[in-house]
Amino acid sequence: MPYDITLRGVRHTFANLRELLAKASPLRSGDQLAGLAAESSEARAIAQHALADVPLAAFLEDLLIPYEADDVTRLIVDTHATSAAQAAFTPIAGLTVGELRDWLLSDDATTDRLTALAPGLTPEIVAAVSKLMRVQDLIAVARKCEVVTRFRTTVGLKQRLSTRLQPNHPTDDPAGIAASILDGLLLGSGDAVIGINPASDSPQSVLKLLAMIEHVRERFAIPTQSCVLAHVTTQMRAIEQAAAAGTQAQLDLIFQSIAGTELANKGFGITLDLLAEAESMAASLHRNPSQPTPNPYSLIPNPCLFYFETGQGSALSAEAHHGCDQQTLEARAYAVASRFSPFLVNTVVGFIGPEYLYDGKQILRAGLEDHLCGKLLGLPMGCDVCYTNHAEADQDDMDTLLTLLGAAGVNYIMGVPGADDVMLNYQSTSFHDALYLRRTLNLRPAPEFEAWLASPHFEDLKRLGPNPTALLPLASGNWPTGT
Amino acid sequence: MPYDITLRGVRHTFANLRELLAKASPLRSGDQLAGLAAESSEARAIAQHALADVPLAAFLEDLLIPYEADDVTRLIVDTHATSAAQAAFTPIAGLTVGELRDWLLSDDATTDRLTALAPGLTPEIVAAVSKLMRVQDLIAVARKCEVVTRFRTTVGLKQRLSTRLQPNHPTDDPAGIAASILDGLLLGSGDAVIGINPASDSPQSVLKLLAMIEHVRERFAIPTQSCVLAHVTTQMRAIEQAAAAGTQAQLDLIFQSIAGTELANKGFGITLDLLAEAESMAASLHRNPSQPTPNPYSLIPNPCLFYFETGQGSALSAEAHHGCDQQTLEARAYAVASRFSPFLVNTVVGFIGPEYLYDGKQILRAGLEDHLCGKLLGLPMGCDVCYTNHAEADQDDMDTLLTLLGAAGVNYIMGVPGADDVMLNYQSTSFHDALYLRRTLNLRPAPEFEAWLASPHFEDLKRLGPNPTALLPLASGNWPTGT
Amino acid sequence: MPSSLNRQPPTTTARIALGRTGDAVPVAEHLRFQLDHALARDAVHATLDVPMLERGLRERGIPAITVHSAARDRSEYLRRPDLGRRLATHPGAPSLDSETWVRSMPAGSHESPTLAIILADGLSALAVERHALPLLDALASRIPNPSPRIPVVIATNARVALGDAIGEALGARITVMLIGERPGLSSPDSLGAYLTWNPRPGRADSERNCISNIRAEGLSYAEAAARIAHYLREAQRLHATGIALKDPDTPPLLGPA
Amino acid sequence: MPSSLNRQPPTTTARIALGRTGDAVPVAEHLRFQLDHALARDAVHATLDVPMLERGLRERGIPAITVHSAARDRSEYLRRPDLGRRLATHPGAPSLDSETWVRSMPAGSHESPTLAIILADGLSALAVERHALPLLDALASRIPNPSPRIPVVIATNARVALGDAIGEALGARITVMLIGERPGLSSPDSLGAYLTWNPRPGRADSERNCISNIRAEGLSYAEAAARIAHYLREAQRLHATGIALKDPDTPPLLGPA
Ligand code: B12
Ligand code: B12
Repeated sequence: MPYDITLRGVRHTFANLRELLAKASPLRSGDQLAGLAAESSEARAIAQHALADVPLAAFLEDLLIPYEADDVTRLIVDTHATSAAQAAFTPIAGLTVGELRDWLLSDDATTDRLTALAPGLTPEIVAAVSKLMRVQDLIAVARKCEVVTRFRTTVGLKQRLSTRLQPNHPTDDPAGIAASILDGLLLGSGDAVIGINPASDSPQSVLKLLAMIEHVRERFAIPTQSCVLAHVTTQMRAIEQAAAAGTQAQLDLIFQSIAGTELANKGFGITLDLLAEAESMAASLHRNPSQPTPNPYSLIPNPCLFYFETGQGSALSAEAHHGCDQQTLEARAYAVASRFSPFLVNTVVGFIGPEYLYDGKQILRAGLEDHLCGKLLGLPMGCDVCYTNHAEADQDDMDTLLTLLGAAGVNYIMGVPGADDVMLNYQSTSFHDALYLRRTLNLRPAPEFEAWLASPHFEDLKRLGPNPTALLPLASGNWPTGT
Repeated sequence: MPYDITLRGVRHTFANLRELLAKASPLRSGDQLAGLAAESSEARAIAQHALADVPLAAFLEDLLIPYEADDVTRLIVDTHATSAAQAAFTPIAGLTVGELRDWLLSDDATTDRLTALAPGLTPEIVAAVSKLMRVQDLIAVARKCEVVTRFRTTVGLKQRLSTRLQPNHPTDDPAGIAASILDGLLLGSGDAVIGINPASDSPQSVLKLLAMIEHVRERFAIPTQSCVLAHVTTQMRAIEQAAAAGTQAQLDLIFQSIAGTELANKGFGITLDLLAEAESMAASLHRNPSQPTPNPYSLIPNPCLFYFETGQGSALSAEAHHGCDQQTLEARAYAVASRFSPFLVNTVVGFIGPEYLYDGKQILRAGLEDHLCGKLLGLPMGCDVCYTNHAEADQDDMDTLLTLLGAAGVNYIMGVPGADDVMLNYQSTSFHDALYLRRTLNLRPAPEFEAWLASPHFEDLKRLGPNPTALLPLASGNWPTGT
Repeated sequence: MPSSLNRQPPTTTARIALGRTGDAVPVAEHLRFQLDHALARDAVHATLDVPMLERGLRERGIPAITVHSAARDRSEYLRRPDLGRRLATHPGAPSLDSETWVRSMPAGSHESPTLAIILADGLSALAVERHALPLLDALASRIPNPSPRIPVVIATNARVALGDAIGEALGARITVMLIGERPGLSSPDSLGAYLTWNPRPGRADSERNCISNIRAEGLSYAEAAARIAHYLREAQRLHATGIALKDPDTPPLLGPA
Repeated sequence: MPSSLNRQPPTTTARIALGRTGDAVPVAEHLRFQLDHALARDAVHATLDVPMLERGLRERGIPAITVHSAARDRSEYLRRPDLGRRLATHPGAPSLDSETWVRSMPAGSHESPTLAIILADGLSALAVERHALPLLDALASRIPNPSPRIPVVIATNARVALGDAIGEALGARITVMLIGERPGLSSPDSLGAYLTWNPRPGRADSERNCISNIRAEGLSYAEAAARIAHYLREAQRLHATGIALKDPDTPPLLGPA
């Protein structure tokens, strides 16, 4: 379906929504790589004019990727056809994209109304509206959203900021990981999750790392969650192997990277069915102690068992982008996330590299877009404020995005020792960064964790001092060894 | 005096402080243009290591520009030799630049202690220490500083944000200027100053524009200040001409652009003596109604009569930089400002163009550096968050810097209709931007202005509605006409 | 009778009365701004149509001399203001000295010119293309000694201070440089006039005078010409330009309405 | 006896126990970070010392074939991952097919190789330069059929998926690609090994296995070789690589200590 606009006497035509969205997207290297970006700022501004006039209803008709060809499209369309979604959509059904932007920014769009609207929005609609927003708009609207999830901690309350403690190690060495965990906890990090990316892809290794977190958590009564970010199938095998051995995997959150097209997910080795299976396996462990219903704050029904990661560029990198711009596809990944009521969603915004987000400026904008789009769709968004050494970015850029995300009300950020992930080879935010942000914007940790920081348990932990190996449950012989 | 450092076995030498400061300065195009920038990021990091080890005492010995050659150097050195400055300097006299950075960031460095320290610091010291800071450090330290000044409004209190209403017009057309003033006031702008850049350089024009502001201010009982930003000599002639005509110029704040070297100031057509003369002429008008002593909040003794503007690159642009990097020279301009206890100092950070600050990233860092350096020196810093159309920057960059400066506690920003200055030809912050920032970071206008916004006077003003010419005191015939 | 207020011609091109949604500007204004910004950026990079200017001067019987700064293209011009202030010296670059100028005269006298006028692209070629010739026309009748002996130089990739080098080369006592100001969001074609007494490299800006915002929504040609003429008179009286000289108290042409 | 804790060898290169001033890291760590970042950035742009690798292979009696991706230099490589996944086709680029490989053999058989090994610069030439040959040595004794019939290809400006094109061209049943991982702040030289069964362009990453962080502070050569050998065995058993295969539950070489 073609779209056109006449500006200063000249008529401009766009073949379809896919093209229009791509050309209206703020400049980023990934869209240039894919040959989808507007050829000039003028062309981009024209596309944005045209996009502003598109009625929201068009997004349900002019599908970016055909219904038959892609299960994420089917998920989006079918979900939007449900009566709950229709009811939520009705109030905005007559608006254009531009009008939706204005409404979202208006004082009518209160936190409650935004919460109620979420099921009525689709990823393409939120992507479109975000393309018509400046940085301050992305912040102003996001900070009105409140998406709260609960496990042992309550994450996402206003004026709160949580962190994922990320104690990675190049060989999964338990003593090394313990040292990072201790360092992080002592600096107030870890209230969203203690999440380890394992270097090894073995189910036993997953189980052992989970057991280690469990041990620390129980010994010091720390209100937090555990996660080991192996491939979802590795985690599933770990659950099975524990069950086969007559024990239970101490797995709180099940992790997976997700993307916005069926093909990209296939590249990640997952399908929607596989995720559903994983969710029910995790649910069978009954580890989320919080009241299952009704969740008073948010859209996310308990149990929230998933930790998802996303990031602009992954579909293009897998050559699975179907000619769509990367920001729209990122929003579509959130449709996948929504399907599973996650506890945490994390856009790992500068992780892949400069071929998708070239420099600090592009990373910054993408981080704020992702955060807003996820929040509008009712997701508990965190952001891995990060960059790689092949990108044109530095700590100044990270401080900047970090501070803006704080103002935008991000649910959580990463806590990596000294901001340097020695296994994944990139720079993220440090324990110190979270302290900076909390103090500067007057943000507090999750309430349960805040109470713990003032408890005798925390004092106990402090006494461990420079001896992190004391955190280990057993002799290291029972651990996956490093070199 | 040479400085050296040995890193990873290699010794690196720097001929003098001037070279060391320049090489340690974060990348910006102006220093590259001047041939002063470090040739690589590695070289820059090495220079920063060397700079961190320099004792603060060195800055009083190894002068960047000789004492004999430059009156700004003399001002800095002589001021630092006073007993008040020496007393303030003593606690840090033994520190290195790196140690000073750590102290400033530490919890020991409270607002009170920072206020007490200001007279002991020199521009070169604050420039040096800021070069060792990340964006988050620039924010964290700045937000601890509090520099408050008082005229009809009190500007610079914590959790407050003021604005300069900037209603410029390409021909100084009174009706056009009135329209912009009304628009701004209705959007809550103007509590720092209503400041007009006149297109014409005539003293009579200055007087008439001042009279217009006075009329509006009195008619609606607006607590604010007036300023017309012609050359200081034009304002002085205006004061004289009014006196000669038996009236008094309705001039609240006297304006001038200043720079960090004698030669650059000469290029601006000013000397320190001329400024002193201007100050006493303004003082003779006795327009600052606030209690002259003691100012309870800040270092700035009343009467605060100056509005100064600065900006990195002006000295280089005038070929008056003496081989110094532009950020250090900017800090030296603050020494000039300090000498005159200004009511407002404004770093017009992206104003000149990309040859000095290339893109949004460089503008952002420079804005935060300037704000911090000024505040550390005890100045009431505002920032014109801005860019030109020849720079690589856009509204996203402005929103970003704006938000960060809000977090850093900037005293005031500009309020320009729709962010577009139709006379100076650049983009600054809009009335809306200030509202965004106030809401997002929970900042309020100056207390007197806040009260006025809730008063019947403001309601009166609202009733003017779409008729801004009603703001004019007289028939436009008595006004400098436009075309 | 409906209020006539909305029918008044707008008194300003400033972006006032934009409305508000929450604290933000409504989408239409946001989009207009984005597009204007894209267009203003392009204006910076446009190159001067020298032949068009030369033709215009020829039609007026004015022999034009064209020179270039040492900045070779727009991108170097933007990054290297130092080069934009110096005359090109590379082989083949048009040279400029009083000889050139004398030779270019139909019937030469060997005196140095009192006044030299420079038409320079500066940051907006469009400004010079649109306004320089009409302003010259308006100026013609007001110049103390209107005569073909006033050299007019077209300069590309020029900064204001390039006028000093040009003035010195020609041996002029005063220069009037008409130069494109940086393009604004709403005004891509604003012209500035800078006057410098006794021009030679090294002159400070405090030694010049400036008349800015010459364009349709700004200063009219007649008004600008009147102000230039005022400064020329004063400069010749005081043997100086700069902060010592001020704009006339009432606009010299129009006076109070 | 003074506590021995501080004397323990560090268990991690992570930046822990940095101390704090206010909420910030102290200046020494800040400066170290800045310098490390500058150095890590340089590592990305380093180009592979191909002759050095070729010499190393020759010394081991392994004939090397060198190929390039379609990305012509490091800067294009960084911006165009698509080119880094395709073999160069420009005139003069070394071509690659099973003939090349057969020809390159001292005494050729005409069978396709089962396994092909690729040494690729990826994002860190340094990683391959330092670790590829020692790892090959460690692997030699563990490869099912160690024989000179395993082709070793050196590939520059390569992405992981370039191995698919190389494997297909050689007709290999499985490839092991040793490739430089992106340089970290503290580890400019980390090597990754990617295994792909039945390589051909279009393979998804879910159809490969990965062993990462091979370097001094990471996985040892022996351990890495053991894991590669494990995957090779499993792949040949299942006729697949990818998510169906998992790392061995206990590290195959060292086992529990
Ligand atoms: C960048 C990266 C990614 C990016 C890749 C996109 C891209 N264009 O680069 C993204 C974010 C998409 C990603 C996803 C995943 N990754 Co990954 N990734 C990395 C990382 C940090 C750097 C890789 C690198 O430098 N490659 C070198 C360059 C030159 O290669 P390239 O051709 O440019 O990029 C390709 C490879 O990076 C490859 N790749 C990336 N990750 C993985 C993982 C597996 C198992 C495989 C086979 C291939 C693969 O995909 C890219 C496109 O073809 C490494 C850590 C490290 N230190 O190496 C982890 C790492 C390789 N990934 C890992 C994992 C577990 C995953 C996931 C399976 C996580 C999940 N649960 O979903 C997913 C899915 C991967 C898949 N099957 O597609 C693990 C592998 C562990 C193991 N031994 O199997 C590593 C070691 C990190 C870790 N320990 O968690 N990853
Ligand atoms: C940029 C700018 C500056 C920059 C110049 C630095 C630079 N490298 O560009 C800075 C911030 C330093 C500056 C300072 C001042 N400026 Co100024 N500036 C401008 C602006 C916005 C654009 C100029 C432009 O586009 N030039 C074209 C390019 C191609 O020239 P350039 O060679 O790159 O740059 C030179 C000129 O810009 C020149 N210049 C800049 N301002 C002024 C002012 C005067 C009076 C003179 C003679 C020259 C001059 O200095 C530059 C270096 O040689 C104009 C507004 C406009 N719409 O034009 C005001 C404007 C020219 N400036 C003005 C004024 C008043 C000043 C100050 C006197 C303010 C003060 N009270 O101190 C000072 C001092 C000027 C001086 N004597 O040195 C007025 C002039 C009014 C008048 N009719 O006289 C203008 C019109 C703005 C205004 N209405 O307030 N300015």
